[in-house]
Amino acid sequence: MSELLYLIVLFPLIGFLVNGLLGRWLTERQSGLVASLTVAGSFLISAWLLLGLLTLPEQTRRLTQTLFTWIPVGELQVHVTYVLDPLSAVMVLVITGVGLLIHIYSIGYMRGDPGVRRYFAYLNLFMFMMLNLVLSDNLVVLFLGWEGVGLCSYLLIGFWFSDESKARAGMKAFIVNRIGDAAFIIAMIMLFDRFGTLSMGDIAWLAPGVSGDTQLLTTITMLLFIGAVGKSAQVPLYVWLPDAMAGPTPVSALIHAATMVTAGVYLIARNAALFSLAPVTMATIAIVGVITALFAATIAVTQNDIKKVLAYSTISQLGYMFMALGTGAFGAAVFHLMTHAFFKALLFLGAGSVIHGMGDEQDMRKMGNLRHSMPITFGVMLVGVLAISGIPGLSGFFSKDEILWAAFEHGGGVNLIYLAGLLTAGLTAFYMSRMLFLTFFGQSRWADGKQPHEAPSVMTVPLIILAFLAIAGGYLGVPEALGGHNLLHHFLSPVLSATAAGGHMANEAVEMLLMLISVGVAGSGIYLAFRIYIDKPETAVTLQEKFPLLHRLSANKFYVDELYRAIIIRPFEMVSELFWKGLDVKIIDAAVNGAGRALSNIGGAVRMIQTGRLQHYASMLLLGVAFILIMIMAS
Amino acid sequence: MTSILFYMFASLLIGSSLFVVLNRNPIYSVVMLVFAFANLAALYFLLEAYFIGILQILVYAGAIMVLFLFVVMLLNVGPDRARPQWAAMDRWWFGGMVGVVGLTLLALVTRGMGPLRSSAADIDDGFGEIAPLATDLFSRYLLPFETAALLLTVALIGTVFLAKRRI
Amino acid sequence: MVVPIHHVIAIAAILFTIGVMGVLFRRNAIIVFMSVEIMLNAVNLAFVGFSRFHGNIDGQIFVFFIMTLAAAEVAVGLAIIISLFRNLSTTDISEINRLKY
Amino acid sequence: MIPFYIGATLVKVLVVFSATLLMIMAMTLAERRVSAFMQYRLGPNRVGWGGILQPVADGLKFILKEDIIPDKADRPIYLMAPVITMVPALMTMAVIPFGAPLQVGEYMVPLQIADLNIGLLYILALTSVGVYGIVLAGWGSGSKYPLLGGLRSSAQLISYELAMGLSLIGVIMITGGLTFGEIVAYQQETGWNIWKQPLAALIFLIAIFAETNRLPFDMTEAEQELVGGYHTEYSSFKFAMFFMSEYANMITASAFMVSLFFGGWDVPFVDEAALGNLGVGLSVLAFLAKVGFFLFLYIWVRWTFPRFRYDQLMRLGWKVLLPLALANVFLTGLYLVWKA
Repeated sequence: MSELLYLIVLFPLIGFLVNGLLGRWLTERQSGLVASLTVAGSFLISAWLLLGLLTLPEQTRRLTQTLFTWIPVGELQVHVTYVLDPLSAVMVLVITGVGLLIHIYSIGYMRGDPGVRRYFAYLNLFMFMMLNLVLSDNLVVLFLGWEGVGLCSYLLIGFWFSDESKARAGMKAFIVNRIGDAAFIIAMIMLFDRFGTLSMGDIAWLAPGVSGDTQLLTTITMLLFIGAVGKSAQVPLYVWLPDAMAGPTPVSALIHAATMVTAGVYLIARNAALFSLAPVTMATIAIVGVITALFAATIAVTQNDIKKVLAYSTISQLGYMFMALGTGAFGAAVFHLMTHAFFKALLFLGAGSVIHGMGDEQDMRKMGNLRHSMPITFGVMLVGVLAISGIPGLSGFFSKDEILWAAFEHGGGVNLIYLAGLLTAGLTAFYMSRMLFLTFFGQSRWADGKQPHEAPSVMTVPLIILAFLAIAGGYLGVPEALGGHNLLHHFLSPVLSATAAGGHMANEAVEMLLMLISVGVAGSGIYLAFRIYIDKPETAVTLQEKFPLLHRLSANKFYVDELYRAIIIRPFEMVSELFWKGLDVKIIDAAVNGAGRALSNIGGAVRMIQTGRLQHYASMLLLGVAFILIMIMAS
Repeated sequence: MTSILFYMFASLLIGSSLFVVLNRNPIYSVVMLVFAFANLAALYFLLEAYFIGILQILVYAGAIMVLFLFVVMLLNVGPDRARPQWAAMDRWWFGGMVGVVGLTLLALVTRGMGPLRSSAADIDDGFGEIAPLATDLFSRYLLPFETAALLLTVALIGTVFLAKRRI
Repeated sequence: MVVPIHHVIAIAAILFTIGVMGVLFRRNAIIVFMSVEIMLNAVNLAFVGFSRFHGNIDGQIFVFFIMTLAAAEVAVGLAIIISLFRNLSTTDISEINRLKY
Repeated sequence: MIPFYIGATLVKVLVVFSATLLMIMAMTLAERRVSAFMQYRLGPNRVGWGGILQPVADGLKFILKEDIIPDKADRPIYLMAPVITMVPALMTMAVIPFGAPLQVGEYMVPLQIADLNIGLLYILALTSVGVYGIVLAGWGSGSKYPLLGGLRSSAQLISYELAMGLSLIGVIMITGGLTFGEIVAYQQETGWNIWKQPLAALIFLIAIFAETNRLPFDMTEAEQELVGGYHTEYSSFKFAMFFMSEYANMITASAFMVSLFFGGWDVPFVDEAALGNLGVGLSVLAFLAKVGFFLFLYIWVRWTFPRFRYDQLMRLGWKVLLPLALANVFLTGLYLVWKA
C-alpha cells in the first residue's frame, strides 16, 4: 500500500507539466480540468491511504516509501522518502481536500484571465511542492518543498506581474521568507553535524540522546523556529502576508491561509520531539505566538480592505497555533490548523465571491447590504464568521477552546498567555462580525451601476462544501468535557510527544467554565460589532475621533512597515548606496574600467606595430627567430 | 677537384642569389634564380645527393620557376619604378635584422659544430640515388608521403579556386 | 669530398640571409616570394649537407618533402598574387596593406 | 686509367656533338625533300649533288643575314633565349647509348657519353629546362605574338611533360633501372619494350611530338595565328639556333624513343658482343636506322595531320594522355605484383 505514496506527489507534478509545457494547446476549461483532476487524484489516493492507515494498529501507523537517493555525498545521504503517518495524513488530506475545492473554485474565478494556464500550472506546482513538504521524511526534501512553495507563492502573488505593486508584493514575500530560510539552512547544517542524518524520523529517535545539551537543542530549535516564523508570518516577519493579498483570491485562500503558511506549524509539530526538549524555545514560541495573535487582531479591527482583514486574521490565527505549540499542545495546534484551513479558506473564497460579484471591489466601505444579492455567499460567510468567532457547535469553537484550555493548563491557571488568547478571541469575533456587517448588512454603499451578483455554481459548490467542513471539522476533536472522544488527538498521539495529547486529563468542570467564558467573550465581541456597525453606524466615526491615536496606529498597522523601512531597509539602502557609489563605482568599476582603458591605450600603442606592411611582420618573426637562436647559442 | 667545383658552384649560387635579390627587374630575377637553382643542383650532385639534385632541377627549374616566369609575364610586372623609398627607421631596422640573423647563423655554424671536419661519413654505393630514398619513402615515411600527395591535391584545388575568375 | 661541413652550412646560412634580405627589402610580392624560395633552398642545402656528412638518407627525404611543400606553396601563393593583382592592380606589397589597423 | 677515360669521353663528346649537328643539317634537307616528295614536287636539289649541300648554304645565309634586335626587346633576355634553347637540346644526347661497347685495346668503351644513374630523370629535367628558351624568347622580343607563342608553348610543354614522365614510369618499373644502359641491356635480354609497354610507347610518342612543338602540336609557332610564334622577332643566326635546337630536340626525342622502346642499338636476332667491333658498328648503324625512322615519322606526320586547336591540345594532354599514363602505371604495377 505504501508504494502508492509517490502517486500523491506525482499527480500534481503531472498536472504542472501538462499545464506548463502543453498549456498553449489546452483550452481554459481543459487546463482547469487537468489541474483539478490531478489534485482530485492525489486526494483520493491520500483518502484511500488514510483508510489503510486506520486499519493498522495504533503504534505502527506509518507508511514509508523510499524512491531514490537524491544526494549521495559521503555521509550525507539524502533519500527521497515519503512518510505517511497520522500527522502528515492530516496535512495531506487538508492540503489536497481544500486544494481540490480551491482548484475547482478557481475554474470559475479565473475564467477569462489570459494567464489561466500559467495560473493552474503554478497552482499544481504548489501542490507538488507542498505535498513534498509534508510527506518527506528528510529535512532536505522538506526544504525543497519549503522553498518550492515559497517560489510558487512568489509567482502567484505576482501573478499579475504587469502591476508593479503586485510584483513588488511577490518580491517582498520572497525576500522576507529568505530571512527565515537562512536560519532553516543553518539549523539543518547543525542537525547534520550533531546527528549525522537529516531524516526527521531518525532525529526524533536520536533526540532524547542529546537532551543534556540544552544549548545546542535551543539553538537548533530556535533557528528552525525562525524559519517557521518567516514561513508562517509571525512577528516580526509577518509583513509579507498582508501584501501577499495582491495575488488572486483563491491563491490567498490556498497558500496564504490554508496550507503554506501553516508549514511552520507543521515543521514544529513534526519535530515535536526535538522542540519538547528545548523549553526556552517553547517559551519563545508561545510568546511570539501570543504577541502575533493579539497584534494582528488589533490591526484587523480597523482594516477596510476585506482581504486585508482576512489576512491579519490569518496572522492572528497562526499566532494562536504557535501559542498552542509553545504551550506544548501540538495536537491542539494541528487541530486548529485543520479547522482554520476550513473556515479561513471558506472566508477567503467567500470574500473572493464578494469581490467577484462586486467587480473586483475589495473596499468594504463601498459594499454593504449584499446579503440579498448574494445569498449563498452570505450564508457561507456567516458560517465562516461564526466558526472563527468560536460560536459553539462550529469547528472554531472546539479548536480554539482547546488551545485556550492548553494555555490555561500550561500556566497552571489564569495567566498572561491565556488572557491574551481570550482577548484575541474577543477581538476576532469583533472584527469578523464587523467585516460581515459592513459587507452584507446596512446600507448599500456601492457605486451606481454596479450589479452585485451571485457567483456561478462552480464557485458556490466548493463554498458550500467548505461551509459544511467548517461546521463539521470540529467534531473530530470534541473534548471529553463535552462528552466527545477527541478523535484527532488519539489519532495524532503516536506521532506527537506525550504532552501533545494533554487536555483530556483535566478538570472537566473548569474546562466547562472556561468554555463559557470564551463563548461569552466571543458573544460580546459580536454584540459590540453589532452595536457599532449596525445599530448605530455613526459610533464608528465617533470612536475614531475619540481615540485618534489608537485608530491611526491600528489602521496604519502600527507603522511596522514604516518602522522596518526606517530601521532596516533605509540603513541597508544607505550602506548599499555607500558601497555602490563609493566602493563599486569609484574603486571596483574604476579598476575594471581602468583596466579596460589601460588595455585600450596599450593596444593603441601596440597597434602601431601593425603597419599592414608584410615586411614589418616578417621582421618581427625574424626577430623572434634570432632571439631563439641567440638563446640557443648562449646556452 | 670536387672541392674546387664545389666552391665555384657555391660562389655562383651566392652571386646569382644576390642578383635575384638586388636586381630590380623581376624577369632577370627569375632567370637568375633558375641559374642559382641549377648551381644548387650541382652542389647536390657534389654532395652525392643525385636524386635530390635532379629533383631540384625538375621541380624548381622545371615547374616552380616556370610558374614564376609565367606570373611575371602574365602580370607584365616591369622593373620597380623607383628605388624603394624606405623610411630611415625601416632601413636601419631591416639592415640590423639581416645582420643579426646572418651573423647568428654563421656563429651557430662555426661554433655549434666544433672543429673543422672534412671527413664525411662512409656511405654505401648508391647513396643519394633513387633506391634508398624510395625504400624509405615507401616504408618509414609512407604516411608523410601520402600526406604530401594530399597536400598537393589540396594546393591544386586551392590554386584553381583562387586564380579562376568564375568557378 | 673534402669540403668541410662547416662550409656547406655556412653557404646555406649565407643563402638564407640573402633570402631574408630579399624578403625584407623587396617590395615586389613576386620577388619576395622568390626570396622565400631561396630561404627554403638554403635549408635544403643544409639538410643535404648534413645528410652527406652523417651518411644518413633522412635528410634527403626531408628535402624531398620540402620540395613537395614548396611546389604546393608556390602554386597557391602565386594564385594569391594573381588574385591580388586582379583586385589591386599592383604587386607592391607596401601598397597591399589592408590588414592595417 | 683516368686520362684514358677522360680522353675517350672527350672523343665521344666530339663525335656525338658533331654527329648531332650533321644529323640536324641532314634533317633540314630531309624535311624539305620529303615534304616535296609528298606534295609531288622536287624540293631543293641544286646545291651540291641532289641538293646535299643545301644545309650548308642555309647556314651561310643565316650567318650572313643582318642581325636585327627589336627596339623594344629586352636585350639580355633576347640574346640569352636561343642559347638556353640550344644547350639542353644538345646536352640530352649525353646519356643516350648509341652502340654496343667498343673494344679499344684493353678497355671496353661504352658508346655513351655518360651513363648517369638517374638517366631518365636527367632527360626530364633538361626538357623542362628547355621551356625557358621558348618562354624567354617570347618575352624578350617585346612583341605580343612571340609572347603569346611563348606562353602557349610553356603551358603545352608543362602539360605534356607530365604524361611523358608518367609513361616512362611503366618502363622504369618493368626494367627496374633508371639508366639507359640498364634499359637497353634489359631489352636485349627480354625483347623490346614496345611489346611490353605499347600504351606507354604510344603516349610517349605523342608527348614527344608535343614537346618538340611539331605538328600537329605546333601551337607555339602557328603561322596563321601567331605570325611564326616565339621566334617571330628573331633573325639571322639566332633564328638558326632555334631552328637547330628544334631539330636537335627531334633527334634526341627519337633517340629516347628508340632507346626506351625499340631496343636502342640492339640489332634483332644478332649477338653484337660475339661479332666484336663489327657488331659495334652494326649496332651503331641499327641505332641510326631506328632514329632515322622516327625522324622520318616526324616529317611524315607533319605533312599528314592538321593542327590541333589549342583547347583540344590541352584536353588531349590532361584528359586523355595523363589518365592513360596513370592507368598504364597502375596496370604495370598489377602485372608486376601478379608476376611476383
